[in-house]
Amino acid sequence: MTNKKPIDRQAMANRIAMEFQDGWVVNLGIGIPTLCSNFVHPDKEIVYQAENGVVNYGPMAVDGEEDLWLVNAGGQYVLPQPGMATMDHSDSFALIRAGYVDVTVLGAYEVAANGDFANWRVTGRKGGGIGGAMDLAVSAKNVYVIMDHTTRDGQARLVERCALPLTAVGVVKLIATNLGLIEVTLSGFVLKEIAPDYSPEEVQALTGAPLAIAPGLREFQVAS
Amino acid sequence: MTNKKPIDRQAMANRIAMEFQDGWVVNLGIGIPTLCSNFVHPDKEIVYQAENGVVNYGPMAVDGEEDLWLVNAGGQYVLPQPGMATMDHSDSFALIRAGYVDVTVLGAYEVAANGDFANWRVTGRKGGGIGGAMDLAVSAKNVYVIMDHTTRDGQARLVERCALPLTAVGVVKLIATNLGLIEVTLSGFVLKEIAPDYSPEEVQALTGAPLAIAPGLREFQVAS
Amino acid sequence: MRNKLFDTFDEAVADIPDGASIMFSGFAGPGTPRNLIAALHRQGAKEIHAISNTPGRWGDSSLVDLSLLVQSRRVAKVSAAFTAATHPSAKLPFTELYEAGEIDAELMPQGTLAERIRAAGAGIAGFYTAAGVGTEIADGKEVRNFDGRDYLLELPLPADYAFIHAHTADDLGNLQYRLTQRNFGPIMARAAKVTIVELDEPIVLSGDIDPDAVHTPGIFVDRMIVIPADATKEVKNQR
Amino acid sequence: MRNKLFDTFDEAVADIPDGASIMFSGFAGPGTPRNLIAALHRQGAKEIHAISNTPGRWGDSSLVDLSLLVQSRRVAKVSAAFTAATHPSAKLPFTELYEAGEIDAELMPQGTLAERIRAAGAGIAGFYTAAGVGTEIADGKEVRNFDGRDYLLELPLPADYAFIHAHTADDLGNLQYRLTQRNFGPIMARAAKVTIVELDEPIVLSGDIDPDAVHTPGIFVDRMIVIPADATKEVKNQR
Repeated sequence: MTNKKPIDRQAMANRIAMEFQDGWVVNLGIGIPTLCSNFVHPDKEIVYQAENGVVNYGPMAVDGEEDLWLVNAGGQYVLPQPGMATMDHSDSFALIRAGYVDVTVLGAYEVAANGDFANWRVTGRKGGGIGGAMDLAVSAKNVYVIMDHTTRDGQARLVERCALPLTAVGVVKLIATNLGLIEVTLSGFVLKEIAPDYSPEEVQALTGAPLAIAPGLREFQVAS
Repeated sequence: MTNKKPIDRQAMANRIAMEFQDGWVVNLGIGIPTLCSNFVHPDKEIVYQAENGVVNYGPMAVDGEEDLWLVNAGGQYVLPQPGMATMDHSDSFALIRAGYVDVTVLGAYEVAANGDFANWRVTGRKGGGIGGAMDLAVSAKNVYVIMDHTTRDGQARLVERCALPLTAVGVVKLIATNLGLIEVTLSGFVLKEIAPDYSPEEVQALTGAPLAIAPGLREFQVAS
Repeated sequence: MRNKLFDTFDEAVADIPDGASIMFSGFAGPGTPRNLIAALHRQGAKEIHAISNTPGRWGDSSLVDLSLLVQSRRVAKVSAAFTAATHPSAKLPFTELYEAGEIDAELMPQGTLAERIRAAGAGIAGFYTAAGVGTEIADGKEVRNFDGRDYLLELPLPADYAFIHAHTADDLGNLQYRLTQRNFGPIMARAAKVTIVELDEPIVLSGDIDPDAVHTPGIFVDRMIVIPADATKEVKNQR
Repeated sequence: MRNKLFDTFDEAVADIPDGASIMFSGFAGPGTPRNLIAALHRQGAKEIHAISNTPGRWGDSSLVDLSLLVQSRRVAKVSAAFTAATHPSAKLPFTELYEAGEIDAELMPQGTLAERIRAAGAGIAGFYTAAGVGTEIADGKEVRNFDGRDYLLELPLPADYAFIHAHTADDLGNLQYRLTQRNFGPIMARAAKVTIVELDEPIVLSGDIDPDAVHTPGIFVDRMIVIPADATKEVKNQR
């Protein structure tokens, strides 16, 4: 591998968070996606929703300020904020399945050029962790993914067809990886933004399916 | 018609209420059934439930003491009591369909010897009033009916087979009429108790299906 | 913060088009959105598909309810648990028009009505209930046996708008209902595209309602109007 | 009034037989019935069918959770949204037994798990959801198209017992949960034949809880035990 500097986790999360629109209801998956809530929107109101029954929760709690009865979907302590509301698990997934979530941001092992993705079982294992991902993926108005562009040993995670068992079919619209921002279109992957040190050819070489270059390709946007 | 005195409405309701067991969850239909809640059980706790989302409500409100936000399923003002709980309509019918109601007491136009009954559309009319009766009738552990033994013009309401559109199939277990208490068994109607002024033959003559006489036939029990 | 608070009932219903499907909360009196109904009557929208427990005129007939829209021929169809009063001698305004063939109805068990609304707001495409098996309600419906018992397939019932009457709200639209006023409110707010709420009490600030005591979270609420203190009995239902 | 209050956790779980199906509330930490789990471990019931979001060991591994029963081989099967941790590098006690074929699992989407439990407590014999369409979850299930979209038929998931952790209760068993402690509690209380609740706070008198603020009405609650003030961190989860 090169010693070029790929995009870090928080920057990937920030880039996805920049896509959130004013008033959106946002559900963040476990792992990197939860970092999206660290991004501060100066002029937008974002409503964070977690599948364990809370709408409009506040930022991550710092040590000593935790409320032991308030966690996000990743089990991390978050703070209450004015206007928060709680509900039971069936009402929470009712909300999700009915399409009230504007975007869900999920981690993934693989995303295919047709928008399929896999995020619950790794190769050679029995069972896995589905959690709320299957419900969210078929229900949210937008499904965005944040993941490393390749596996640790350099295998492509953006692929022609998923090898791992699917989470949902044809739903992913946008992917932030440590190498760039990729849109999933009807004709496949389109590279919209790219990590500073990389060329499109380098990113294509690490991608398992054709990667169209957007006409206005630009450097990965990192507002903080 | 004779000038014999049939059983009055409150006595019919009281007789049915005497069947309620300690701890039972009871749902009362519109009309005479709501009078069951006037019967005081000295040694039993009865939990009254109404399909508009209230469990453990109190007695009927007297004029001037109404709470405008608290009515029973008949739209009558009732009083709150300690331990009462409210819920929305879907949670209320979830409770009903899941079988938590021990008995529902309903009015009816007709009951058949096989336990079918009809209580939502009268002859020659279009549409009707189903309300919660169909849900209650298929879900409650016991379905009891209170009704006059005949129509105003003397037609039998206890029949071999219902002529009116059914509310539910084969569910009625016990009927209090103004002429007696009738059990619905696998072999049809059985007269268990009879109005003081009437003979079994007179009641049979006003019944549209065979009426077996219970071995221990006794006078209609009217505790008050 | 998006301002969901409207000054007048008329503004809150101004954009409702002819042919809209509208849910009306309320059971007997409590929860009936009398002011929104009166405003829609003034607004004039026609060919409404009304979804409601009853088609109106339940209890005190001096109070405004769905029968106002029914009688002025603004309603094309009602989906309800009643098309007639519970006692055959009481004729509803709706029933007369219905029997004359001037208005359409979809009559169903009340629990099925509630669950179909709930399904629409829960992303459930269909469900099986035993209510109505062996009755006219089963006509044309799939009957399916689970574990030896028959059930009917019922489908979700969504709407363009929900008119709801709640007790209190904060500025984000988090709602609380009082006692049996709750009835269809929470499920209708979830099942409709646009939810419009009339309120007994003035708006409080977000943070003033305990998050565990919210009955309808604000994300399901689009417009709110507080019933004025000087509203008439016909729309306020207070003595 | 029937007394639902038990003095000890051991008495409250004494009659649970081998082979019982038991629902366990809780998501991550909040709502986990740690004391009831510890008591059932002492009691010794085997061949349990556990219904729970996860098979335990989620978060702080010093705290008692379902993994205590899993590791001591008291659980025959788990119905859950996870059989493995979310990060492949973290191995749960359950996962090792599962991969070794020593325990059975029914894995499903979390919303489907919640809705199946809700259906069991709502008299719904089956429902259609889009979650899992086109995935392994659809294997062996009916796929049905409604309005151009595919859905899976899912069936209710009832249980013999529910173990729930709530915040406060009155003497009739009316429950309140605090914030995300609520999660599966209300639907499990409705779906189980016998509901056993551990409580953060001492019981209050009926009438002390606002009827509109009750999350689980007492008719769904059979047994209650208050967590003693001197309980250890392992079962109390308070610092």
